[in-house]
Amino acid sequence: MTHLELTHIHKSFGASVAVEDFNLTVKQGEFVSFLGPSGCGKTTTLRMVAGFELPTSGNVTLNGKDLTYVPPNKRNVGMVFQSYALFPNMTVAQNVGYGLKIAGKSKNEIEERVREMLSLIQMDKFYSRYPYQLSGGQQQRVALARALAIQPELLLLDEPLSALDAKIRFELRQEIRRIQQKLGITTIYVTHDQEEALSLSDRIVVMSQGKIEQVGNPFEIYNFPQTRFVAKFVGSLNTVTATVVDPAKGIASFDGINLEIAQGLNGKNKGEEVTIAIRPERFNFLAEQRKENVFDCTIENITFLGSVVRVQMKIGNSIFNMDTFNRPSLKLPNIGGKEQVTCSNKAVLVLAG
Amino acid sequence: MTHLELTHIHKSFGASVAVEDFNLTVKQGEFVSFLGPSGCGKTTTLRMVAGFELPTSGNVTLNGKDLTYVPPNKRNVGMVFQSYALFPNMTVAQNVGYGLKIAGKSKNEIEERVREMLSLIQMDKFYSRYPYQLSGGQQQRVALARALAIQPELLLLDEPLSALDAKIRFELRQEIRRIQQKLGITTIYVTHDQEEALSLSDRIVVMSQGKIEQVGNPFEIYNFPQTRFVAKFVGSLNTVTATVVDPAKGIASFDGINLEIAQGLNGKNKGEEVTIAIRPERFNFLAEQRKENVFDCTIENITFLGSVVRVQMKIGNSIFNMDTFNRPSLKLPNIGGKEQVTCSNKAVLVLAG
Amino acid sequence: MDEIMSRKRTSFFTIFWGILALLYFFLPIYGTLDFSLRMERGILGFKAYKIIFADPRFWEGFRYSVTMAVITIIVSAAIFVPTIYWMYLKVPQARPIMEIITILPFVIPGIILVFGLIRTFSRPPLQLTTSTFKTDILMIAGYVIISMPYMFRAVDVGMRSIDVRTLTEAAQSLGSNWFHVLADVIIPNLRLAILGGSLICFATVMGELILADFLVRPALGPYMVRLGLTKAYEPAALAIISYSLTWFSLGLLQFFSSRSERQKQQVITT
Amino acid sequence: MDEIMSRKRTSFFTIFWGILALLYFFLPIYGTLDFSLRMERGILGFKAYKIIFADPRFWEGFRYSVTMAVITIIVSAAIFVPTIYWMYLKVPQARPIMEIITILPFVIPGIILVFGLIRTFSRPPLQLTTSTFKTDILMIAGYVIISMPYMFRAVDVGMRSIDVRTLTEAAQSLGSNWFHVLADVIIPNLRLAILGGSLICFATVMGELILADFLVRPALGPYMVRLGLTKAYEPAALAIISYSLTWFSLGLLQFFSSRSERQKQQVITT
Repeated sequence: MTHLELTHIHKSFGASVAVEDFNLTVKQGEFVSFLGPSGCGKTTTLRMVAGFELPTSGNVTLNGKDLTYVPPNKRNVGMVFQSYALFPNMTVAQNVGYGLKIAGKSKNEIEERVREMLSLIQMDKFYSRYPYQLSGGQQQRVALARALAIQPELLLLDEPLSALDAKIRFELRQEIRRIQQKLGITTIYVTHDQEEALSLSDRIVVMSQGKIEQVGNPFEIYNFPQTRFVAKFVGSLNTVTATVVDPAKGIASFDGINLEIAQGLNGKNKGEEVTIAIRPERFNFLAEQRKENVFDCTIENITFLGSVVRVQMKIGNSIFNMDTFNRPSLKLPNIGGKEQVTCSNKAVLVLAG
Repeated sequence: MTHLELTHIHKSFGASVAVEDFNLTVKQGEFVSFLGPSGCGKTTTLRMVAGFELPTSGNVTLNGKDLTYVPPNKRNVGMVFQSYALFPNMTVAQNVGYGLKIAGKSKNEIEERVREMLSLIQMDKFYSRYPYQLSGGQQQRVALARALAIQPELLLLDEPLSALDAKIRFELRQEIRRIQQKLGITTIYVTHDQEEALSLSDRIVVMSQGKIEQVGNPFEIYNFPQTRFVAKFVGSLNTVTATVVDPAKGIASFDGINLEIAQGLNGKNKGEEVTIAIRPERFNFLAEQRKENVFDCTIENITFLGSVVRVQMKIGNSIFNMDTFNRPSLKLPNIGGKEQVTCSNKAVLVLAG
Repeated sequence: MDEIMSRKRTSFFTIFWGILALLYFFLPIYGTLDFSLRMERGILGFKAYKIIFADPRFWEGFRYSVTMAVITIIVSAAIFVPTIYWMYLKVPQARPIMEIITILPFVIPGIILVFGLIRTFSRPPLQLTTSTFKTDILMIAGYVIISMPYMFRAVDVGMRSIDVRTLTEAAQSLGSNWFHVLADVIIPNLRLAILGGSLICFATVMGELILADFLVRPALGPYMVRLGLTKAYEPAALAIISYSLTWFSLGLLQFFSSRSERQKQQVITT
Repeated sequence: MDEIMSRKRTSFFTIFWGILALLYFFLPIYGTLDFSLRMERGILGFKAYKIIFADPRFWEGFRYSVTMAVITIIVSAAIFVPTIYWMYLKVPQARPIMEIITILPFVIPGIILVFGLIRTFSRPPLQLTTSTFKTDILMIAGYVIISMPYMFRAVDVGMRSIDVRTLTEAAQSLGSNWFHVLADVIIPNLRLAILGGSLICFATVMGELILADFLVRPALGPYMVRLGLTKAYEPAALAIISYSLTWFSLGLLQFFSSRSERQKQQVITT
C-alpha cells in the first residue's frame, strides 16, 4: 500500500542545507501535510517530489518507480501553487483541459473531462470565463481542477490558501478535503498554518530547519508534541523550568510549587531541571475539592480573543495563560484578584530538547 | 471628557457612498476599534479624522475644535500605516525625530525625545539603523514611535498588523496595548480582524457598507450581537430559521424540535419566522439530567482546529457545529454515531434583520 | 467648500499641464501641416504630397525601410524573447548585466556605434560591405542593436507582469515540454509587449538616418534629409505622412493595450 | 548526475550568450580602438588623439555640448520630478496619457521632430532663430523633448519603487508641508533614479546630431560627423574618447546603484 516514498532526501544550495535526511512513506489515498515556519524546507521537499528541484542525494519513489531524475513533465503529478498560476490567456475550460490537450486526448474526451471537473468544483457556469474575471478563491478552485484533470497519481499543494481571505480560506479548506476524500487521491499539502494542517490532514510532518521534528496524526501532534519546537509551533503553550523532586511519583517543582505529572519523570534524576509545558485551555478555575495541581494565582490581565477569553495569571513568580470559552454567564475574576486554578496531571507535558 | 467627536459624517466618491451618517463620541484615553470587512468604510472614516479625506458633509471635532477642514499637517494627529511608511532615506532616529525637526525643536530636545521613544518601544540599540535593516515588526514599532514622538492628541492606526506574520502580530498587539495604556493616548484602530478588535479595544464600532452596525465593548459585541451582520462577522455561528411557538415562554421550533430562548420572543407572533443563532462553543454533550434544549443528533464530521475540536452534527435536518477544547482525555464520538447535546437557553440568540 | 477648491485646483493643474504638453507637441506639428499644404501660393492643397507620392525614390526608400524594419523586428523578437525568458527562469542574477548591455545603444551616441560597425566590418577578416546583400546583413545587425533597448524593455516589462516561473512550472506539471511552454503559455501572454516593442522598433528603423547614409543604402531616412536640404514644402509633407503612420501605429497599440490592460491589472490585484 | 548535466547546460548557455554579446559589442569597439592607434604607419601611438585634443573646435564643441547637456538635465528634472509626483499622488489615471506622450520622441523619427521644431519656430510669431541665445533656448527645448523618454521612465521607475502616497501622508501627519515632503522624503529617495536619467540624458545630448546641425550650433555631434567625412583616424579616436566617457558614466551609475540596490530590494521584500 506504500504509494510515495522519500528516502534519505538531502538537498543543499551551495553551502546552505535546505533539507536533511528526509524519510517518509505515504500510503495510497493518504492526506499528508508538511507543516513548519518559512525556510524550514517544506516547500523544497515538495518541489523535489514535483521534479522542480533535484535532491543532492536520496530518492523519490512513486508506486515503486524511481522518479528522482524524471523531469517534471513526465511525472504525472498534479500541482497547485500559492499564486494560482492559471494561464491568463486561456479560459477556465482551456486551463482545465490544457494537460489533456498536451497529452493528445481527443476533443470530445477533453470536453467531457473538463465538464466533469468543473462540476466537481461547482463552477460549471464559469466555463468560458477568463482568470481575471474570477475571484482569488475561484481561481484556486480552477487551479485545483486543472491539476486533477490529468488524473495524476499524486496531488501536491503548495500553500494553496495563503493568498486568500480568512473566510474563503476556511471554505476552500473544506472543499479541498471533500474533493480529496471523494477522489481518494494521495495528497501532499504544504502549509505554515497549524490550523490548516490539523484540520485537513491524516498525518502531519512537522519540520524545522530542514529536518523532520515529528510525524503523527493531528491529535498526536497537538496533544503529545515530542519536541519543544513542535510544542511551541503548534498551538500556544505555557512553559516553565522546573526541578525534579520525585522522579518515581512524577513530581517537579517551580518557584517552590509542586506539580504532579501523570506521564512521570522516568530517567530523570532528583534535582535535574526539566522544561514543563501546559496548554492554556487545560487550566480551570477550581470548582470542586481537589488535592493535586491546585495553584494560588493572581490575575494579571484578561483578554477577549473572540470565542475564547485568555486570563493571564501569576503562579509563584511565573506568568501563565489560561483559556476559557467566552460565554455571557462567565464570571470573570477581577484583575489583581486572588484565585485558585487547577489542571489535570495529564495536562502537564515534559518537553524533550 | 469627550475628546473626539464625529457628527453626521457622510462621504461619497462620485455616485458611491463610502460612509453614511457616522456618529461617534470618543472619550479621552479611550481605545476604539473600527471593525468590518474591506470596503465597509472604516479606513475612509479614519482618513477623514486624519485629514487625508474631506467629508462630503458632517464634522470632525477634537477637544472642542472643529478640524473638518484643517489640513492634515496642522492636526497634530499621529498616524500608523499598514505598510509602515518609514522614510527609507532616514535612520530610525531620523524617522522618529522627523516630526520634531519639522516642528522646529532644538537638536537636544529632539535627541532626548527620540531616545525616550526608542526606549519605550525597546529598540534603543537600533538608533542608527536604516529601515531596510529591520524586520517588518521592528519597522512597525518604529512607525509607532515616530507617530507618538510628536505627542499627538490622537493616535490613528490603519490595519497596522495586517502585513505581519501571525506570531509577530500577536506580540505587537500586546505591545500596542501596553504603550497606549501607559501613555493614556486616545486611539482609533482600524482592523478587519475580529480577534484584534476584541482583544485590544475598550469599545468596538462594527461597520458594514458604510454604516455603523453596533457600538459596544468586546464582551457586548461578542455575546450580544444586535444585528445579523455583527453576529456573523464576529466569531462563528450556527443559524437556523425557526417558527415562533410560544412568544410568552420564548419557545420556537425548527424541524419539529423545540428550542427554549431565555431572552424571550417578545413582540413576535405565533407562527412567525425568526432567525436563531447559537455559537458553536455553547453546545455541550449531555452530561447530567436536563429537560430544556436537549437535542438528539447524528455526528457528521470531526475536525481538529488546534486547541479546539469542531464537531459537525445534524439536529433534525439542520447542520450545527459544536466546539470543545481539544484534550487528550476527550472521548470523541464516532462519525455517524448518535449523541445527545444540549445548550443553555441563554445561549440561544434571536437575530434582528 | 474646501474640497471643491481642492478639486478645482487639481483639475486646474491637470488642464494646465495638458495644454502645455499639447502646445509643446502639437504646435510644431500644426506648423508643419499648415506649411505642407501651402505649396501653391494662396490655396491650401495637397500638391507637395502628390509630388512625393509620384517620386519613385520615395517608394524605393519606403519599401526598403519597411522590409528592413520587418526583418529587424523578426530577428529582435527571435533573439530576445527566448533569451529574456531564459534569463527570468534560470539566471535572474544576470538581469543587471542584461540591462547595462541593452542600455548601451541609448548611451553610446549613434554615430559612434555606426563608425565602429563600419570600421570593423569594412575590412578583412569580416568584410561585409562588398555586396548589397552583405551590407544589408550589416544594416540589420546595426538596426537590431539600435532597437535593442526598446525590444528588451518591452519584453522585459511583459515578462515581469506574468509570473514566468510559476506559469512554467504549472505547464510542466501538466506535461508540457519547453517548446509548448513557450508557445502555449509565455508568448501568448507577451503578445502585447512584443507588439509594443515591434512598433517602436518599426518607427526607429523607418526614421534611421546615419547607418543607411554611411552604408549608402536607399532607406527612407537619408531620402528625407536630402529632400530637406533641397526642397521646402515636400519635407513638410513627408513629415506629416510619417507622423500619420506613427499615430496610426500608436493608435493600434493603444487599442490593443486598453483592451487587455484591465485583464492584466485584475490578474495582478486578485 | 542529471543535475550536474543541467547545471552544465545552464552555464553553457550563459557563456554562449555572454560571448556572443561580447563579440557583437566589443568587436567593433576593438576594431575602432586598434584603428585609432595606427595613424603612424607601423607603430601603435596616440597621434590621432593628440590631433583631436589640439583642435580648438573639438573643445568648443565639447564645452558647448556639456553646457547644453547640463542645462537640459536641470530643466528636465525640474519639469518631470514635480509633475510625475503630482501624477502619482493626484491623477494616477493620467499615467497612460503621460506614457504615450513621453514615448512619442521614440516613435516619431528624430528628423521629423527637428523639422517640425525648426519649421514652427523659425517663422513669426514665435521666431526663435534670430539670435544664438534664442536658438540655444530652442536647442534646449528640443533636447528636453528628445531626452524626455529617459527622464520620465527613470523617475517613473523610481517613484514606483517607493510608496509615494503613503510616504507623503506619513510626512504630512508629522507636520510637513508640500515643500518639505518633496525635499525631505521624495527627492532623497529618487536620487538614484534622477542620476540614472541624467546620465542617459547627458549621453543623448552629447551625441545628438540633427538638431545641432540644422540649427547650426557648434555641438559635438556635427563636429564628429564632419570629421568622419574628411578624416580617417581621428574619428576613430573620437569614438574611443566618447566610449570612455560613456563607460565612465555607466560605471558611476552602476557603483551608486549596486550600493543601494540591496537597500531598495530589502525595503520592498520586508
